[in-house]
Amino acid sequence: MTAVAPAPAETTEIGQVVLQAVGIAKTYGVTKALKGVDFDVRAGQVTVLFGENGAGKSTLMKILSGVEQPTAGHLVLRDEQVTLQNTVDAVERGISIIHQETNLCSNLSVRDNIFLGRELHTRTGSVDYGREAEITARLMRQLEEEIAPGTLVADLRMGQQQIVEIARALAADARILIMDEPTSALSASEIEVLFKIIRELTANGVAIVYISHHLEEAISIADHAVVLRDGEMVAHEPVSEIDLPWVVHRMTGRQAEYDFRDEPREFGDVALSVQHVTVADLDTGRVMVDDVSVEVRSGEIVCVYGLMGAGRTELMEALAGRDPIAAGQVLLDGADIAGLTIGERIGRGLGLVPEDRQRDGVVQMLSVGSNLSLAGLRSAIRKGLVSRGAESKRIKHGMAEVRVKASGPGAPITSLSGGNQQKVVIGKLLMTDPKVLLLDEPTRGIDVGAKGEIFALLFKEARKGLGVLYVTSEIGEAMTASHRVVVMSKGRIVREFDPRTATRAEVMAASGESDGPAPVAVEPDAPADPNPTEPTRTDGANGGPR
Amino acid sequence: MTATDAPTKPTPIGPNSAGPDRTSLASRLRSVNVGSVLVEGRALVALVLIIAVFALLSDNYLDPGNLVTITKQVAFNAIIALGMLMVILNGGIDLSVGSTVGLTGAVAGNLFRGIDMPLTQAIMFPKVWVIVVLSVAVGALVGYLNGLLISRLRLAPFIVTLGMLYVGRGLTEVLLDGQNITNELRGQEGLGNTGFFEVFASRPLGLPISAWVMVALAVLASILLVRSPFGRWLYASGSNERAAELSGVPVTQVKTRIYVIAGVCAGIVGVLQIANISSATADLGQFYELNAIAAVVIGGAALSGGRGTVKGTIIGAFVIGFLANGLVIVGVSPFWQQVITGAVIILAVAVDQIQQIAQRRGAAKRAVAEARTAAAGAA
Amino acid sequence: MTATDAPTKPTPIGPNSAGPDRTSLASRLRSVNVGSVLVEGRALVALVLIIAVFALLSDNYLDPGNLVTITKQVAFNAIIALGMLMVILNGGIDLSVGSTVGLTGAVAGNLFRGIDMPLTQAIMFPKVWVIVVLSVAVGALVGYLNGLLISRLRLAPFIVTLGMLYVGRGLTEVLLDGQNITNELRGQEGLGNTGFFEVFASRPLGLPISAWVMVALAVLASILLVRSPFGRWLYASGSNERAAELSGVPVTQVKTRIYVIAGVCAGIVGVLQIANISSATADLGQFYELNAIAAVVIGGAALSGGRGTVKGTIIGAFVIGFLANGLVIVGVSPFWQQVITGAVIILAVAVDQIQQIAQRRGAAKRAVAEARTAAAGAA
Amino acid sequence: GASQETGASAADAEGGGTIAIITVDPSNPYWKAEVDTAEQAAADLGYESYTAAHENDPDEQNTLIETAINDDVDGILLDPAGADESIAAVQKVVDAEIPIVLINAEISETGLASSQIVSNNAQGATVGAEAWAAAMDYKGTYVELFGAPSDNNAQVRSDGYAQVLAQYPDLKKVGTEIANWDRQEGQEKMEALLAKNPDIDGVVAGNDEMALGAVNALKAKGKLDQVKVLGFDGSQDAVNAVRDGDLVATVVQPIVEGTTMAMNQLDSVIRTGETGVSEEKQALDCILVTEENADSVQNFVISE
Ligand SMILES: Nc1ncnc2c1ncn2[C@@H]1O[C@H](COP(=O)(O)OP(=O)(O)OP(=O)(O)O)[C@@H](O)[C@H]1O
Ligand SMILES: Nc1ncnc2c1ncn2[C@@H]1O[C@H](COP(=O)(O)OP(=O)(O)OP(=O)(O)O)[C@@H](O)[C@H]1O
Ligand SMILES: [Mg+2]
Ligand SMILES: [Mg+2]
Repeated sequence: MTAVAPAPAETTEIGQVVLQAVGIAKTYGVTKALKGVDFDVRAGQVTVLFGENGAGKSTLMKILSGVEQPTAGHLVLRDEQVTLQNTVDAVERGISIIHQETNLCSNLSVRDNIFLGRELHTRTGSVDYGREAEITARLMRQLEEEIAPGTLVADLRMGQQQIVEIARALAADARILIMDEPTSALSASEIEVLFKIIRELTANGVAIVYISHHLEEAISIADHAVVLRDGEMVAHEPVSEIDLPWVVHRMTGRQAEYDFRDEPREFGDVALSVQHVTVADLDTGRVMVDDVSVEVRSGEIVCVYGLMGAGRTELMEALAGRDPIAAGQVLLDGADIAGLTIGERIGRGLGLVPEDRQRDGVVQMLSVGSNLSLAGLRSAIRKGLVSRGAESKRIKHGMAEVRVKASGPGAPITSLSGGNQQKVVIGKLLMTDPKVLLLDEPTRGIDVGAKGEIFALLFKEARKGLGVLYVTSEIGEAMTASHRVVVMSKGRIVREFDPRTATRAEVMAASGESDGPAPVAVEPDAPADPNPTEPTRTDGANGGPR
Repeated sequence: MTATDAPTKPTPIGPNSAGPDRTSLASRLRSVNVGSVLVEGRALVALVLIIAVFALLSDNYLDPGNLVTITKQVAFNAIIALGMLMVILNGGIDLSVGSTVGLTGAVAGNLFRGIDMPLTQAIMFPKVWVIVVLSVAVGALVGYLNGLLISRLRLAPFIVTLGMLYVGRGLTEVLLDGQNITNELRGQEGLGNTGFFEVFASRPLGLPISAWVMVALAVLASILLVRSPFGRWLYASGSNERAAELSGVPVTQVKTRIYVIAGVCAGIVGVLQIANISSATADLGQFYELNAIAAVVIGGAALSGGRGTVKGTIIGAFVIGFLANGLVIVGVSPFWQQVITGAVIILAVAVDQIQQIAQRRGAAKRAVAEARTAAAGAA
Repeated sequence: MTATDAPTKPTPIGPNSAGPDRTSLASRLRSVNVGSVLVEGRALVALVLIIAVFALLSDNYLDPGNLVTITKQVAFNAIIALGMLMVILNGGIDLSVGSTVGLTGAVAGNLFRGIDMPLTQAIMFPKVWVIVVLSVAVGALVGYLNGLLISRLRLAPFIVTLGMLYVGRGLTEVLLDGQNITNELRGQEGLGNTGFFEVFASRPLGLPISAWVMVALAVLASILLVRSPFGRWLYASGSNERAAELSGVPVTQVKTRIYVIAGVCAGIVGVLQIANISSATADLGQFYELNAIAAVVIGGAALSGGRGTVKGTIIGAFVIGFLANGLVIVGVSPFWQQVITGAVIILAVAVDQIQQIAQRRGAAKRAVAEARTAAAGAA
Repeated sequence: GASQETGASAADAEGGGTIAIITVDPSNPYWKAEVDTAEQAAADLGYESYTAAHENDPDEQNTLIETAINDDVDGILLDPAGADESIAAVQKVVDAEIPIVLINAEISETGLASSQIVSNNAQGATVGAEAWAAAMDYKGTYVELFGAPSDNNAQVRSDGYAQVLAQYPDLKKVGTEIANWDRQEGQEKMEALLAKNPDIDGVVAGNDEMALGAVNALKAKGKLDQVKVLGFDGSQDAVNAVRDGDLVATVVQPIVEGTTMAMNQLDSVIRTGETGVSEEKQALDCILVTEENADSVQNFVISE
């Protein structure tokens, strides 16, 4: 259990294939998640897996790590065929995984979560909390996070929880480490730390599989690139051979063309006016949002950029009406909406696309259709009852609008990939004909294609007069998709930028991102720098640092 | 309760299985099938089996008279179960309905005795319909209390309604003070409070009134659940309360209301029951909550919330009714009757789990085959 | 059950509050405080209040003799509650424990009557300790059945144990066949099965044996929950089963075991109880499950699982015991006793919610104040 | 049930057929004796029989009665659930022209059932109370353990006690608790009552189970020799306790004798349409059991 310095690699030299997936197929009921995929994992190297939402990345990883069993095909571990019945099998064979959705027990401490299922014992056979705590502390130092081993996971914000997930994988001291979107909630600096650790591990011969929808970030750490599309492997190259457009092209299967930037134009009058709003965490009494003022005009797209923990989610949820506002005032079309319920606010045209899709976004037991129509149900009501005709018409329209990939309105929402679920959540609110739409990390864990579609959607609505206020931790999105960037830090709005004139460096500096530029922050001085995940660029000039 | 009572993969129910979407008939059929098969299938299977078995063992089991007897019996449980269904769809539970039945019965009884007017020393005798309304209102009040405590104070439904179970039963005994109220229920011409039995123990078209009430309430409940926004909100908040809330669903309000509904159902049964047994007794309604919950769950509902249907619940109630009656009619000893009842409850819910597991096995096999061919094609 | 009974923010329990981590004394202390304050706080508050009130109303309430009486009565409930705690920590529930108490009692009684050996016509009379072991084993068996059905077939604990409640009670009545078993419990010198009461109705150091058993089991349970991996697994799978499973926790096994534990606890009480009332009766143990659940929840556990402590549970049991005894001692009318009991159960759990809400109000105010000052500073 | 076809053909002079025995709760020794006797008698008289229990729930009783009617039984022996609550049920049976005889408890209406053989709880309570009062030497403090409030008999017996004891001013009741006919509850209530009034002289209990619970509590406190306990029912445990001097007295309801009478009358009604006895209501007087006659009582049978 020495998490800090992994045991020196046994006789696998760098680049040798340690784990092989052969003809892996996986079927869930009707959906074929994987259709006979071959996949190699190389010792001491980072293999990056690209693919759109629903391409089958997570499924493949679940199979490699024993979470799921393939319906066909087999695994070859160091030249011997193996079957992984469960995660324990996998961990025993030195394979461990960081899951896409954090899988932690919120009622337990960080220490307990990290050693859950593989306790350290004292001579008496009881759990050795002391040693576990020491190792936990060491891991946290390694990850450069100030989290005490005794801290409850419930008290951690998403980013920190993801750190714990990573720590747990490291503690397993694996020879093969799978990371399924480990950075989706991490700040640039935290990502830097992670990459440093990845390099240490690979130097020790550990094989890494890495998945991320931040394509540049991924390319920057990759040795090998593998692209999945619709459950099939469509390309694999050493990273030296490829660049971003190549990836995008292979992923989407087309020369994807999305205009990320909305053309400048006159905005309407102020739709949403936030004045001196203060929000407190009622449990801790800590001020999360501190005297924030911002305006959104109809047709305008305003981005709130900041680090994790800046209090953006609190701001958004307070505006949406979930958390009470301790002080200040919110005007919608000039009318104070204080005291209105969430429903009433939606009725007046103010709705939120929440940050945590699984917890706050989708209603798991309802179908795709019922999820879509839930928020806008009122408009389908005839004589006090839900008019099936009206509803299914709206659902049909909505599904087309947001381009959901699903077998039909009756399909279980849980059978959709992350990206498609997100589209449903956004569609749900668009179907309420909002005046102002609040989005908290709307593109978290969403593929480049879907991102493009989502922003295209927002632009279209904006042109029709929708005001948009969205939170992002991705500088690229902040700079390109918005008409105006406000930077939040420690609960306050510190500065405001015009993305056309400001540089990424300025914005990130304002957000308090002190240590070193994040891997995405290339060409600090390029004015109006094109979005790194922007598919139209084909010169690959900013493929990220190698 | 735990995740275990929800299927590994939630299947869309209620709204979907009802809401036709013209876009894809296929998926619609599918969802309907999945819905009904999974949700009510097992209940039907159990029902058919039970009827078949006892019909073989006794010729009188299926004769009309007996069916009426069973229906009357089932009706009381079914009415309570309809209220319980709403609560369970929300992921809650209501253990207090049994006591509420007793309490409303006792209240009605006392109202027949008349109310002492504090000012004028006179005793006031309300009309029968007033008595009925007031009694049911008491049921609603109890439910409202449950609802407030659970939705506003965010207390566990189980414990709140457990407490209310004691409170309600205690108040019932206080009201009856060790004496059953019987003759007063007939009322007196002079007092203008006669006619209770004529209505509430009547048998329109040969079916006891309770059966008709059950039918009426079942129809109402289906409309409420399947067609009204409230129903959709209920399913939604039962499955994911936070998400529902952010979609504008008034979750607190919904929660409060369902307990009121459960209370009203209990109140109605309270009134019907004292008419049925022609007396208000202290232990009226004991254990009704357990039978009702059993009916709902046998009917395919998930105690974790979000899954369940009116049809299933009614079938579930009939399962219990046909079983109880059959055991008596074939002369099973009272001791063994309990054993068998318990076993059947478990079996009824086990049936489709076993079936599902079997299904999965099958599915896996098919998939392997397909994949093989696919792989072959690839190579 | 629903999310509503979990606090907005879960509070650390077991492992945390106990596990010493040398790295950060601060956070450890914190977690300990929060743990005990939130989880057991309300139980203690309730207990102190109850004792205070009744001590004022009656001089005999706190005299040693009465305290012993209370302790004895509490012990039975507490032992069951310890088993129930495990089940509830896992997000489950066990309604069958009461019936199991009755069943084990009946089994023990029958064993005292002797076993007819089919081959040799002789009747075999097992020794007392054999009888006790066998009886408790029956409890374990019932629990094992519950566990299998719940963990393997993934059935809802509520409905499985509800069914088992009927099965167990029925079997009890079958075994006793309408006769209490009383004299046989004394055993006979000749048969070598004497000494039951001498042990199981004894009062070492003036405290009834049941109290000692309670203490012993409480210690065992704490060690199991706080020190053993099993405990951590239990808390983990209770709060997020999927996560626990992915971390390699044998969730199915854990589930099965806790129901066995609950069954064993019930078995022990069954044996102690027939010694206590010197007879095996058919309705022994009825409603024990409700009291046990109440104790666990009053003790601060969340029915949604993952939160609860042994200390809290024991305190919860004492709350119920002191209340019941007090109500009799101050001579509250029997009818009202139930009402008050129910009300107290609700209050006991409401207390800290109300307190939390108050806190939140305060928090909001403070925030406003800060904001004001901040604004002032800005201007 | 099983043999209703024989029953259908046997609703005529030579008897035979099926009898439904609808009792209260056979898991209780008293009713168990009732059931056993009835089943035995039915067999002896050449009937099939089945037993069902309503546990004092009039609604359940209705169902069982209706079910029996639907099952075309040839006769019904009913231990009714409540004097008023059961009238409707009995009426149903009469309307269905099925002979019915009531045992143990009565209904507050005559002219329906062929006969009502009623255990005289009031009389039993009086004789019990008299004997107990005598043993108390007509003075001292006592507490009462009350049965299930929902059961009329709890009130009847309590009133019976009160009636007698009211005559003796030196007997002071210092507490009443409900113990729901249950031994353990009786014991726990008694323990609490003892803490409240440590030096009471007597206990009157609504039935033997509660009385025996009280005895346990008193034994544990070593007070049994100062305190006189009265039971009711004459269950075997209680009779033994009386023999051992733990109970002052109990009253046995001759349920076995009564049930035999009932079955004979039911049989005669089935065959001849006549009970063969003059009056419909026949009271079964309870018999006092004290140390003297304790040995002559076996399972509710009094052998003179
Ligand atoms: N448990 C499941 N049941 C049914 N279908 C599933 C299940 N899990 C995944 N799928 C389907 O399998 C396909 C692949 O899903 P997967 O999660 O592997 O995609 P992904 O590449 O990880 O997408 P994302 O980038 O959004 O994480 C999708 O179509 C998804 O709908
Ligand atoms: N569950 C929680 N318990 C305690 N503090 C929390 C919790 N969630 C967030 N916080 C704190 O509240 C502040 C805001 O956190 P949060 O991550 O929601 O802000 P954010 O700007 O929305 O970041 P994110 O990018 O995650 O949305 C941070 O100081 C964080 O530590
Ligand atoms: Mg994925
Ligand atoms: Mg956030």
